[in-house]
Amino acid sequence: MVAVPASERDVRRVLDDDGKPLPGVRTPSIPDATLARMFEVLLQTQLLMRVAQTVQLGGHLVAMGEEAAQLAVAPLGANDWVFPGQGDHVAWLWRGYTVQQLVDQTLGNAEDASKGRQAPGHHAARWLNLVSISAPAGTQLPQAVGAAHAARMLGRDDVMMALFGEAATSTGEFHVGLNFAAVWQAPCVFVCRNSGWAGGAQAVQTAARTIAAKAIGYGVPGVRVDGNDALAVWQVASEAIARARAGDGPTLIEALTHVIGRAPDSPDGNPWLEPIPALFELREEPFPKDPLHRLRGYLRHAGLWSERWEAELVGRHFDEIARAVATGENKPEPAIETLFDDVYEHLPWHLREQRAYLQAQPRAGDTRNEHRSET
Amino acid sequence: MVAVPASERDVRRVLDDDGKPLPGVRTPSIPDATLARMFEVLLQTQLLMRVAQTVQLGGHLVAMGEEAAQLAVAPLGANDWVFPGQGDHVAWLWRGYTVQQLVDQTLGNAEDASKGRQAPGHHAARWLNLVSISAPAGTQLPQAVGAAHAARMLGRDDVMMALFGEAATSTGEFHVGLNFAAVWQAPCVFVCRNSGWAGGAQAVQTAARTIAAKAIGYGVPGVRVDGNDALAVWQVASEAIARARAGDGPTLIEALTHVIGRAPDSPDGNPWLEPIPALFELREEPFPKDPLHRLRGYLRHAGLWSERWEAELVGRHFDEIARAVATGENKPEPAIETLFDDVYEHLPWHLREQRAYLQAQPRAGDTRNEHRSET
Amino acid sequence: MPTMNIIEAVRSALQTQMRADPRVVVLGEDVGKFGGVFRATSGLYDEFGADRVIDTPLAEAGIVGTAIGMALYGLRPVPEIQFGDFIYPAFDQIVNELAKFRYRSGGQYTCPVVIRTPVGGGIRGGHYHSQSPEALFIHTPGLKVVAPSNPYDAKGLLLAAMRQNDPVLFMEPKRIYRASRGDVPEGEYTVELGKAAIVRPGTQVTVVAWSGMVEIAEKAAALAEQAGISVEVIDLRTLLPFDVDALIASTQNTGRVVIVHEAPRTCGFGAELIASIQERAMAYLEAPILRVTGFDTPFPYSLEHEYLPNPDRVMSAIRQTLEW
Amino acid sequence: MPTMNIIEAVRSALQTQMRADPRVVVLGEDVGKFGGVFRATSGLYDEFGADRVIDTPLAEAGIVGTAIGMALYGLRPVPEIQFGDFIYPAFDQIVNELAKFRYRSGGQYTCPVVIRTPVGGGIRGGHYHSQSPEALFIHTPGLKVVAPSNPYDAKGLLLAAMRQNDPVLFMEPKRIYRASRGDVPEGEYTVELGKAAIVRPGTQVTVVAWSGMVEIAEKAAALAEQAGISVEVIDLRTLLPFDVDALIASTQNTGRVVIVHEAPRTCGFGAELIASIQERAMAYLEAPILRVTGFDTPFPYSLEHEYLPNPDRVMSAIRQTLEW
Ligand SMILES: Cc1ncc(C[n+]2csc(CCOP(=O)(O)OP(=O)(O)O)c2C)c(N)n1
Ligand SMILES: Cc1ncc(C[n+]2csc(CCOP(=O)(O)OP(=O)(O)O)c2C)c(N)n1
Ligand SMILES: [Mg+2]
Ligand SMILES: [Mg+2]
Repeated sequence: MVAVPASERDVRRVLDDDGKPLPGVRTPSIPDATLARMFEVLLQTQLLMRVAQTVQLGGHLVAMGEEAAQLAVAPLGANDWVFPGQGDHVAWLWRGYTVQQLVDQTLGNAEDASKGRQAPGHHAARWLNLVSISAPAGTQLPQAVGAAHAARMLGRDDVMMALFGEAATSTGEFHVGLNFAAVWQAPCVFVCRNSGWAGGAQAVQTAARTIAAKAIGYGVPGVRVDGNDALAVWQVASEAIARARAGDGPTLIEALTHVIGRAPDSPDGNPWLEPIPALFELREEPFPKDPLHRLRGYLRHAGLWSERWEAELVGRHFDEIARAVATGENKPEPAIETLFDDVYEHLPWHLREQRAYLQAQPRAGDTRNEHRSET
Repeated sequence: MVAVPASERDVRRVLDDDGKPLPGVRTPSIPDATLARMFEVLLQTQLLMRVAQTVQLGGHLVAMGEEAAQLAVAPLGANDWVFPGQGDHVAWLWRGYTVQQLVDQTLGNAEDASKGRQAPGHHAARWLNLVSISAPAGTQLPQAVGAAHAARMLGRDDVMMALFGEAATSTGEFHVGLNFAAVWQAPCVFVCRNSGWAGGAQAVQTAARTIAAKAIGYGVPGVRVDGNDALAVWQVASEAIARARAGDGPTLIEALTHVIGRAPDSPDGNPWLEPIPALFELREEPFPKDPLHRLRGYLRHAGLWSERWEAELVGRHFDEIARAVATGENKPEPAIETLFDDVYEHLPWHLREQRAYLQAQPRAGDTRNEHRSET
Repeated sequence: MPTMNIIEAVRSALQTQMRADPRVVVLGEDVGKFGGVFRATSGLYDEFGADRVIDTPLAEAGIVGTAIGMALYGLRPVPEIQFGDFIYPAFDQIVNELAKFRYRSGGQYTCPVVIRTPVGGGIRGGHYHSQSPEALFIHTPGLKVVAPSNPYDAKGLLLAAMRQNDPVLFMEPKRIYRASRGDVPEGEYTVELGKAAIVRPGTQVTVVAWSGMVEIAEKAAALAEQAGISVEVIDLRTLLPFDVDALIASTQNTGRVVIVHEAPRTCGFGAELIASIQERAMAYLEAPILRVTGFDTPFPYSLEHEYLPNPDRVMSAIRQTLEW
Repeated sequence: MPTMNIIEAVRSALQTQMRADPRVVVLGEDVGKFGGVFRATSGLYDEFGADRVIDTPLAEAGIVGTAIGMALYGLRPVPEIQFGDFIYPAFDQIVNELAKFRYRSGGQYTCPVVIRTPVGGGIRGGHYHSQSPEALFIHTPGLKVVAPSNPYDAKGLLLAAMRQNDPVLFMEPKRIYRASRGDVPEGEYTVELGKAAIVRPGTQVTVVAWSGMVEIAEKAAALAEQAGISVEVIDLRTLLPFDVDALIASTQNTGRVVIVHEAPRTCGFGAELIASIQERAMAYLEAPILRVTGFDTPFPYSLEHEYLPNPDRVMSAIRQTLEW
């Protein structure tokens, strides 16, 4: 009989609820500038999500509470690749995707790097090794494994990291991704944000006591970490990345988080946001287990934080976001003929034909259009 | 860090290599008649597979060496359902599918219970609660879980058993099947025949040390058993069935087997059989780890076996098989108009039209057919 | 008679049938306590309980795979796939299993499963909340495919689907889930599968549509009327098996046909309709049969209003068939 | 020039391209040490090693999913799906991922993946070793679909597919894998994607086919010739994008068209060809375009010889278009 579940209590923590290092725990040695940047990106992300509630972004950027878990990308090098899930804004901003780029994608305007092709939150940034996101849960896992195998085959030491929510662990893609990674010993790190909040209801995704325990079935290490503890996340991610880079294979990280809102998947009514809108009003008190609050505590304790500095950051980023939104809203939508680009490298005859048809359509203000309707 | 693999050495055995009960091990109490029937069905199956090499069955029935593992179905009741994989002949014969039925399906003649619709080995027997087999690996797992949930919902205590090879554990279907079963605590038993022989080569299916260890990731019990030890298989299957029936949820059983041949998946040349044809000549010595040899030893030891009895069984079953093949070969193929039945309950207009078209086709011996070709 | 929108009509069908037949169960992501992303199953959990209104883990292959097993055992499952775009992880279970069980077992096993799923664009959903994958399933023998365009048909067709014994893919037009309202009887009634409806009779051109495009076809017919052109609009309602008689009868009357669908053009269902009509009514055709469809691109986000067929485009095609 | 069968031609294409381009890798079930169920990759493992000829666990979603990741990173993977019938577990990765990566990222990410898979019946494979699923992929914008009918084209088209930058589904006619033999150059050459071949010129009726059905069409043309009827046979070779110009030119000449495919009729690719031809060449058509196809049933076992199109049926259709 085999029934040894991973211990639920075996969760890596570095900071207590207020950001003080726990007694007897080794804190990772992170340069001061990096720590400051971690704080800044978390703050920037939270501001962005709060603003997203109040302006024309349709709530599309909201996935509050999982910011620190996404800092698993922080110890990666620029050559490493990230295969994010939906709502991993921290991963994008950390690697240099700008707020303007994020807003342009959300609005789908002509300057979106993806040309307005996808719904909000489905970014792509080749220049940052951030892979194009899709909606179907879990599909990025085998893709990350393939890229990892490719890197190794080409003699490079790049590491691939895939991020995803706990509901994605229920998909077949999770299984084949983990299994291929383990069989190939691919340099890959799997980061599961376990918020216990999949979709609208608290649908039960697994009867296993932990997500990390799933690693056993693949023969790879599984670790649990407090996902609201930025330092603990940094620590386990660094270890997993180092292991992958050294050729010792993949790791499954389960980051325990506390989501109070998420990217809505239903453009028609956003029902998943219904129970919680009040939480997103701009306000001062931290929400429970706020990862920002804990990192702030640590920085303060380490003499790296001041009220003035944070106020300056808030001001600057709030302005930047507001400016990005205003700028983004004034950008035109993509030109209609771009509708047909990038289906293939070169436009085949049938898309040339369809483009010509669309361009010939009468439009508002076009007097050829005698029978134009309201719709 | 969670990395406690299921012990590889923790394998349930009752019999030694020659069928003597191992010292200090509890033997299951199985009625004598049942033991004799177990022996008879294993023998019958091996005869069938040997004959299949030499006559017009195209080698299609061959999956030698996994017979005892399939006896996991033996402790089931008649109301319980079985969702077999390919090559689980023992499951069919045990439950009362006759050799004639098996041969008729293999030949696809007009008396095949499935009307000659499927390739050899893809049986269906509703009257025996044996579910129709398909080729895509693993698909039967979620189906078994659904049936299990249905049984419970309807207040019945039927148990569902799914059988499959170790390669099926790599499919997404395995994952979603196990996961749904665990979340629903469905009365379901999963029996994996682990032969380490998937397809032609020894493709590595997993980096986990055992298949049973995969159970941990679903929060269900996993057990390993010597799959060539019919008594040990009976024992672990009985326990899992009892647990399921009592409402205590699913179990994953890993039965370690030793396949020396398998049902070929490639009708075009049967390459997977190439390395081993010599093994299948009719001969007297047992092949290594032959499950029949071990069960014979046990029966002899228990005074339930005699050479005369076995000779009688061999004679009778050999005759029956030979007769079934001869009879089956003389049965006609299904009538052409049956081609269109059972796509739907009632024939829709387009299939009526297509049936009429087919019936109007000129055929050999039909003088309307002036331009008939050779093809 | 009460007025309902499509969501309410679907819910009413589910509730009616679940009351009438204890074998009917609903399963899917968030269909239970939460009542579904579009609220189609809201209230059912409270009325019928967790055994019959089942929240599942996120795995479409599991949803359809377990539904098959339930049906084999004797239940009548009605799984929901949250968006048609997420049906592909279940594709093998649908195409290789669900559709083939009856045939492959020689009629021994049947799979009366009705898969409900919202389809179509117009809600700014982009690639993965907008697709219209009907053609893939119409090409799959063993399935029936149903695509209502209004609340009355939605309820009547769904009830009919749940009361017959073949697997059905039931595609609901999400864009007009709430916008389309109409009189819907309480309780039981059915709309026969396989029968089209002439939603507007006419004499000069036949326009064939289904799902969200029926509304567009009707608007085009109204434009045509203003221009003195009489258009007959056919709502196919069932796509497999489709109502070939209605199509041929109308074609024989008008001699001119325009087909409208949201899915990409190439190998869409429009192609089959054209093939079937010209095989049977070539002598009546006064002009090529034209298609107004989505383009052969993934479903776009910003330019979805350019992507989707609209009444003007249908009107142009109507004119074109007349001027040919 | 050496003579090869289709398997040898495919292997020669793979070997040629793997020698020319170190980014090309092959992966799939049993493709490595064992050389593939049909031996298409035999010898590659010994020549190129385990890193480039990769045996995978049994999971088509993993085969295609990892191939996508490899391609994103810069490799040129050529996954094998053991039988076309087993492609559906990878359907989501193909349809929602592979086909859409370039578009959804605004051209930033490309997926030059060539999926090889044997298709078609005639080997007594029953439901799950016989299917011809081309229509599903032709309806998927972003994919190219290629279906050779002979060794020369198989090698030339596969080389062309591996040298361009869009994802390709490469369907190989397994029934004639070994039976179809012909001269095939050693080393490099390509057959252009998107171009049909007139395999037999004729004047009275055009017969369009691809993959295993080209042989049937040619036999029917020979029968027709005996009956004094001149038939032009077009081998489409690439199904998406297909060679509309060749179809229209031939239709303008003959005015009569018969389309032959193995897949089920309803919503098969034949429908699209009919729609496209009648949209563009209605004025030239002397008769309805007819289809000779597989029936709308799952692929049967015992009656597969009744299911498959044969030269007689094609010949009947040819006569029918002439007598219309
Ligand atoms: C294959 C698939 N089915 C359904 C959905 C619809 N859906 C979108 S998000 C979501 C819940 C995801 O939960 P989780 O994985 O925990 O991610 P989180 O939202 O918490 O980041 C669901 C069911 C989807 N995206 N993909
Ligand atoms: C989805 C799918 N892909 C590929 C195949 C082809 N195939 C048939 S049997 C087989 C190996 C199966 O090995 P295992 O699961 O161990 O079963 P065994 O043959 O040992 O019973 C493969 C790859 C298949 N049946 N299903
Ligand atoms: Mg979550
Ligand atoms: Mg095996």
